[in-house]
Amino acid sequence: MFENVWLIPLFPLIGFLINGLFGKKIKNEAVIGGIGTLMIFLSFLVSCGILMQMIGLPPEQRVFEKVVFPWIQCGNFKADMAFLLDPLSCVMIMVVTGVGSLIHLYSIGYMHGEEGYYRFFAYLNLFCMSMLLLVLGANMLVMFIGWEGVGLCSYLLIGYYFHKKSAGDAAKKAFVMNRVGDFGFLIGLFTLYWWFGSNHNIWTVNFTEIKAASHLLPYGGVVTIATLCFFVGATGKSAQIPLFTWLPDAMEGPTPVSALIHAATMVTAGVYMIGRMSFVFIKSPDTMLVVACVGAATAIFAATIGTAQNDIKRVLAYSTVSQLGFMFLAMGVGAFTAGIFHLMTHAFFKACLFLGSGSVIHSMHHALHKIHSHDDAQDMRNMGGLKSAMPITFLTFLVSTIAISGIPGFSGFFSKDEILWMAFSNPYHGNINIVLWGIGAIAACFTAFYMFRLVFMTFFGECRINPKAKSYLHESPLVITIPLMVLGTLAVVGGYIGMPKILGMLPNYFEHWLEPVFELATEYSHTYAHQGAHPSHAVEWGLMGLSVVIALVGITIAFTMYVKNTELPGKFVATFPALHRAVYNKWYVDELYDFIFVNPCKAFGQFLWKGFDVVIVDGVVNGVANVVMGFSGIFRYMQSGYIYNYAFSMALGVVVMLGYFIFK
Amino acid sequence: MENLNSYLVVSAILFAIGTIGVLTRKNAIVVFMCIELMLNAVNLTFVAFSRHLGNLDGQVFVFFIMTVAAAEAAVGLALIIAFFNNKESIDVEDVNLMKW
Amino acid sequence: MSNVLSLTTFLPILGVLLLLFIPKDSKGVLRNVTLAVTVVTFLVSLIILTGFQSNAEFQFIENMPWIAAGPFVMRYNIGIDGISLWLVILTTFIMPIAVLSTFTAVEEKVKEYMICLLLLETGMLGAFISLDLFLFYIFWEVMLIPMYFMIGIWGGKNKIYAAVKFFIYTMVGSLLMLVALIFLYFKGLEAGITDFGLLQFFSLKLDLATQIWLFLAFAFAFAIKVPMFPLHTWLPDAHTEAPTAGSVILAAVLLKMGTYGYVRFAIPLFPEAAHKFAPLIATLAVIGIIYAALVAMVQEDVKKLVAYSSVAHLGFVMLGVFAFNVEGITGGMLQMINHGISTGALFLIVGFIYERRHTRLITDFGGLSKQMPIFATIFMIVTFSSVGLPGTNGFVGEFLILLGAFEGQLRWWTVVATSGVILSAVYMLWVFQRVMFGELDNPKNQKLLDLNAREITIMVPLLVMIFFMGLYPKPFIDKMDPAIKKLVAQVRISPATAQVIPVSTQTQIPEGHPGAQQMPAGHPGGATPAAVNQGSSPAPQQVTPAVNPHEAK
Amino acid sequence: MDMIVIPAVNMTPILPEIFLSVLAMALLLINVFVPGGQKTYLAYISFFGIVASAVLVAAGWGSHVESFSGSVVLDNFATFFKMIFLVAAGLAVLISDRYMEREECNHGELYPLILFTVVGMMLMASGTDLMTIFLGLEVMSVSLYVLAGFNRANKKSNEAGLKYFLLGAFSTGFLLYGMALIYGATGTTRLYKIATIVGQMTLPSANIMLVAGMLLMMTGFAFKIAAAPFHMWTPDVYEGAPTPMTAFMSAGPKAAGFAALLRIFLLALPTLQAEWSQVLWVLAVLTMTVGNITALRQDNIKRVLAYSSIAHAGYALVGFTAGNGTGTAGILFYMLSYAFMNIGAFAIIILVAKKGETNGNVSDFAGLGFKKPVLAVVMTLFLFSLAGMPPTAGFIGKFYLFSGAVQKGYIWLAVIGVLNSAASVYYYLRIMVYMYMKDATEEFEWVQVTAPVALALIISAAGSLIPGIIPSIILEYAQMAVKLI
Repeated sequence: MFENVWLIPLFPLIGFLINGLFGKKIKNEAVIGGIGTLMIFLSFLVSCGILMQMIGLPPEQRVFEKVVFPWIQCGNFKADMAFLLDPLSCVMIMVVTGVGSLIHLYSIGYMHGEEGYYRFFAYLNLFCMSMLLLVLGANMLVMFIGWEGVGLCSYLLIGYYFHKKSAGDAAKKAFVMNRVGDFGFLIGLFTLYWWFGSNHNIWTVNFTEIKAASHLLPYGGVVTIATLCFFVGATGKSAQIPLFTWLPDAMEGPTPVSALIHAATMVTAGVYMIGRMSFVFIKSPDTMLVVACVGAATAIFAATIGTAQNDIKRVLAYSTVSQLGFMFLAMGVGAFTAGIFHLMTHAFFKACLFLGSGSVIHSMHHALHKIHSHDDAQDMRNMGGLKSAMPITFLTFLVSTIAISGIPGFSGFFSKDEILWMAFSNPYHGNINIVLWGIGAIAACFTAFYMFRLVFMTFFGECRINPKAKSYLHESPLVITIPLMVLGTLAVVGGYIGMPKILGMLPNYFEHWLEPVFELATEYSHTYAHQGAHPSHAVEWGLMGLSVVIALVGITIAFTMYVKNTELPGKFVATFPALHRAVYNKWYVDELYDFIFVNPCKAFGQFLWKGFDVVIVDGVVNGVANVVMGFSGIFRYMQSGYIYNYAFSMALGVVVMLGYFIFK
Repeated sequence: MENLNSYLVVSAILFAIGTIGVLTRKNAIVVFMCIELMLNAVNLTFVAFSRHLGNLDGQVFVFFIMTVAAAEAAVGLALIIAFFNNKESIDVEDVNLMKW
Repeated sequence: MSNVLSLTTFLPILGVLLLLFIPKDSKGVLRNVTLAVTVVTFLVSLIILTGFQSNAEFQFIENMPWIAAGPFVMRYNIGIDGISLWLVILTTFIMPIAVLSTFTAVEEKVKEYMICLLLLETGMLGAFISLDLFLFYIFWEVMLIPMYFMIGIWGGKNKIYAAVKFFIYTMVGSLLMLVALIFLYFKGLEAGITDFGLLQFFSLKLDLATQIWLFLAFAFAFAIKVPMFPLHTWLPDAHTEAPTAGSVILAAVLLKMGTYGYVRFAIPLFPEAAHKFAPLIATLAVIGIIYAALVAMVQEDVKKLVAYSSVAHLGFVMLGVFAFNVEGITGGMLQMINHGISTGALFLIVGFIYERRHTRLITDFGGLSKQMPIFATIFMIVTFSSVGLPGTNGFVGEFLILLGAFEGQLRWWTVVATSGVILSAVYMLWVFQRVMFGELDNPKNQKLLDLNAREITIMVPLLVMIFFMGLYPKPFIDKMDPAIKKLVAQVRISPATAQVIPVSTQTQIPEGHPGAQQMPAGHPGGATPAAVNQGSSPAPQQVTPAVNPHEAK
Repeated sequence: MDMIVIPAVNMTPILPEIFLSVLAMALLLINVFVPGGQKTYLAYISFFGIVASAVLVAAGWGSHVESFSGSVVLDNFATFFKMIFLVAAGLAVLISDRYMEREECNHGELYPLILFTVVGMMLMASGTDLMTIFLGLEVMSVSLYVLAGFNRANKKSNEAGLKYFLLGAFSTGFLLYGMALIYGATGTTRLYKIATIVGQMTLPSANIMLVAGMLLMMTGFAFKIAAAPFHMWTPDVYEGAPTPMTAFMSAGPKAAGFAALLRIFLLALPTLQAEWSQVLWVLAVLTMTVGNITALRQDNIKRVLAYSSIAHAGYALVGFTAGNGTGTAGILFYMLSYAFMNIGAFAIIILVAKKGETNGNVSDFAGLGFKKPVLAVVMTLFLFSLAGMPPTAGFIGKFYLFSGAVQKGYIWLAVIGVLNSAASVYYYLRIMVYMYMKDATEEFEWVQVTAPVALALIISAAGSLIPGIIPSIILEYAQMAVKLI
């Protein structure tokens, strides 16, 4: 089965080609959607096969590299189109194809009747292919194809409703911000490649080879530079500070896109990349600290913004940013397994949440459309009390919300708690640990708050929707609800494969599974990890309890504000208008970037063009021509037409010549 | 011949006078005469050298120059007449149709 | 088939003779004949491609006496190696596309137009295959003439200014090169070189001062053609005014003359001077990348924007070439081809909409995606190729350039240049958005027709190449690799000069070194201290292609 | 006592001159019997006379015969230049007829005068005595004065004749004074002897009389070749003279001037090369620059070409400054190519212009390119050749000229030369701009190409193009020609 790994990205590619080239002629939505879904489902089947085979192998043999064809080979540089299978990529392909299949299925219903239906499925398939390349790539270059490929698909899908200016803007913003990250990725790649090559004559970008040679890497120094650059790449792709602003805007895309790309898969690529290169990252304590801090900061920062948004998808978007922050926090504190675990559980519940919100929007949109209302179908202020109208959606949504909030027994609890615990207990960052944990915990509180705020505003309370539309609200069709149910289930049970040891009920399968991947990183970390006191089980239990309490606090506040006492939010806003405005406007980060980067860049471009290129650079060119022309005029008018002047010029010439030689 | 220099100086002065005449006089005929003066200055130089060096080449040259000057005079005067026919003037200041 | 190279080069001239006998009113015949001629030329050039052996030698050599008078001996000496091979193929490949693009775009003076195109093809091919410096110069100059007429006769509003500027600007540079060429010849004559044959001059040892002067003259000429900042201002004018086919050829092939000139002439002839000026040229290249990108960003005219993007792209090429290592130069060469394809395609795209709307102002468009979906798709693919998205051709070249420059001495330059990758996305996507996205609110745009079969036919080969080169560049790299290795060996500087050269870059060695020094002593990295002790960055290493771990395996 | 001994004179070196002189005189007589309006026959006769004379000249290739006690020589150098003069004259005759008919001044004397001019030029090229050279020069000049003012009724032509005459005579004064000083310094007028005597001087450059003589002579010839600052007459005379005569003047006498200059300076005064090349360096730079730059802003196409002609003298001076084989061979090659391309260009000007020399502005060429494509293409060829674009003869010529300078170490001179070339491109392109890139304001109905003109155009075009592609056919001869100096 391993040999057939190339089939995994191939199927979506075929789907993309069929739908992309002939989709317009096929016209039949069922066929188009069917092909798209089938293709990714086939990939899923192959992935399952691979997973099964891998489970059957002893841990040390769970690595396999498949060279499909040589790609770039030039001088010392060599990069094949090659796929790497190991437990980590295996997890990722399962998530991508699994969640991907469900979202494809969902899209068949959700996108019904949309113009450019074929286009949507083509892009979606293309995205899956790129994402699979990203996670399967055996070297940085193949990963980079996927890395940029998903950026491209993200661009295409965000800009799906291209006639809306906001969609176009958002698409461009996403791509450009990703490019900023790519810039970092490339520089990191160059640094690593150059360092290995020039110092050890190992010219490689292959992960396996780098891993094998990673013992040569120094601690800190060049590794810090390289990994920081890579991390810049990760912040771009995974929407971390400072490159997070594109993700909320990316909600301009259709909801399945948000679910698949901007929640479950693409945005986690940065986390995956750090996981993939854990043995390099771990060699730089400074980078690790930066990763952890950025992760924690993003987690809290995005969470605060999430509390004040009214657009249902935007709340989820900020929630995604925040959750990604958690994952980076995990990576930064060396808890790679926990990070990847949270990545997986997050994929389940966040996909479910997005799809649920999509279901709501779909229904709302339908209802509002019926009454020709122009109310915003995504604004939570127009919702409320939907739980009766849409029970399945509500239920799955609620389950996922509980999961994300970190209530024990649901998947999110296991992963998030693991992260917080590792942030507290990791042996790398000394005293900062407590800060990291604290921030994480507060962010978790906010998470619980804004997620339940969302649930309460959407599904509870009285219905604020236009009464006329109310009757049109109904549960979404099966093709939409099935994925919801599957994902909802996963959101509950997905966590049990990685249950913390301390709970002792189940072995931590997940950790064992990924152990071969992160083994080396752990080994390296021993060199500098301080051998501080290992916190006792009691502390761990205590913290676990604390985090549950924190979550409950968040939920309670939300309940108080949005169910029990609905005037409270208004009062709050009235009390702290500036604060609310700042939070509501996303702390003005977009405006800040516009002010610092975008506008000066445009102004500078304008200056360079109109002020420099035309006036100075071209001015010199034309100036030379004009000077010559000026001389031409002078010479011309020296030609007076009078014989004596001409004779004078001759005589003068003679005199000068003679004079020069006589008085030389 | 001790006083070759005197001849040369005289001819140089004549030549200079001729040149200055060309530059300053406005009547085409006078200008032409000045040129003749220059040629004659050259003739004087040639003859002086010829005498000084004791060979006849210089004098032969002078004959040629005189002949040529005569031919030039013929052509030149014809041109001046033609010009006069057109312009009713032989002032060189009026020779200014083409310039710049 | 020993003279297939000559055949390829002069087939278009035969085509011109053929065209002379066709009455100028039968436009259809004229067009089809021209198309046929270019297609046949392309097919013939494929013989070259298939017959080309992947080695470093010049092949298909034809060497015949031509002029021998006075001190000069010029020969009709032509041949190709892996470096020129692809440029020849690129030329023959682009020409039919360019011709096809004129079928409806040019309605007046068709015959003359076609003649210009064919003459241009001969000129370009000749320049790429010449192994005699004098012959090269002849073709180099001859190319200007048809291009001048194409811009001047079939151009836009400001065509005369643009055409004359193009001509004189290029001429100034190339005439200075001519003087240098003559000087070089006399230097060679002293050293026993018998004719203008390029290959002999490679072995000519010149002192540094002479090299510097000669290099400057050559570099100036080529820099104008490339064009490098700040000698680029003729390009936006020329591109904006030129008819579509003219722009396509100008971008796709003519600009490559400059970079090709560096690779074939300026660098191997004067390696030490080239090394000395590498920092300067790299600086200009990098400024060009950023500067042109920023200027492109704010353009109002699509064509001008693409023109400025050309400046940026060729900045990348120059950066790669001046990395002096296999990766950089290969990247540069690939990028030349890539730029030819993707920028050529962009100009065609601009041509398509210009033909429909007779405007190129970005503000006149918007929302075209809705009306022209095929066009939108193609435009998007080309855009992303231009942006250098992995999987398309643009990436491979750009990546190798940056990689090569980074592992060479141009580390900081690379870092700055890489940010050009961001800017290219900004301006390309912005223009794409403004043209294709948004509401289709301009009534004139609402009746636009999508691409017709001919236009799609034009674009398909380009799109195929975009993906083929992006996904499987191996055949391209393999063919050019031996030649590039040889070139790199040629420009390898002797140790004596090697110590002089890196002085300028020494202060800019990045933090890599502290890292290397921190490395625990026990690690088996014996080479490292040596490299550090040389104190000159690992410069000696990357000019040594011998160390190739992949070959060693 | 002394019998006058008539020396046994070998007439072979001046056979073509004699032939042409006789023919010219015969034509003068015939002219009396040819009624007005049929003077075309005279043109044909003189053309065939020129061809015949060319055969005679060609037959002398390879020989080296001195005659008239060393004051005339027949060598390859002379032969080459004679061919240039004959080419110029032949082409001038071919294009004259139609022009003169149009301007209603087709007087029969034109053709004999052209032939006399050729005779004068030939004497200049083959003279090896200051006297013969002077005589040749005067024969040429006097005829040219008349030719310049040939169109008596036309004020411009009149003025051109007068201007040319006065200034020409003025310059002759300097020339002669120079010759006199050389004679005084060396005691002879034979070039070979001058060379020997100057060669024996210990420090010739300190001999002020010699140097002054050299400079004054240079002045005289510089006038003929239109080198700055002795060039001022050129644009005016070229503009005013009948166009075919302008064409002829720009090619023939200029070449003759160079022939004499080369002969005198390389044969008689090689020991002073350090001195005269300094002067020539400056003259070359001035001439190129003034010519090219002033031409940029001219509107009358004849004036454009006049200034261009000045510039071309400058290029040739670059080769002369070098004074080596490459440079001088370059001059020979260039003068021949220049005859082809410049007379060709003037032929087109004649075709485009209308009666009374109107329609002679650059802008009057607007639209020619597509109304008369063949003419325009040919004109384009001439212009590119003048601009020195490959693959034309003009390029090869310039290449050799500048190569000579580079070979001799005058790099900056070559650089200034090429920069000038680049500037010059502008005004040549400007004509093309009008021909191809502007729409016609008028119809070109009047442009009728008669057979002689067509022949002239074909010859000129071939002469401008073929040596550009296979330069050896002319360069080899040029090389051989300069070896003998």
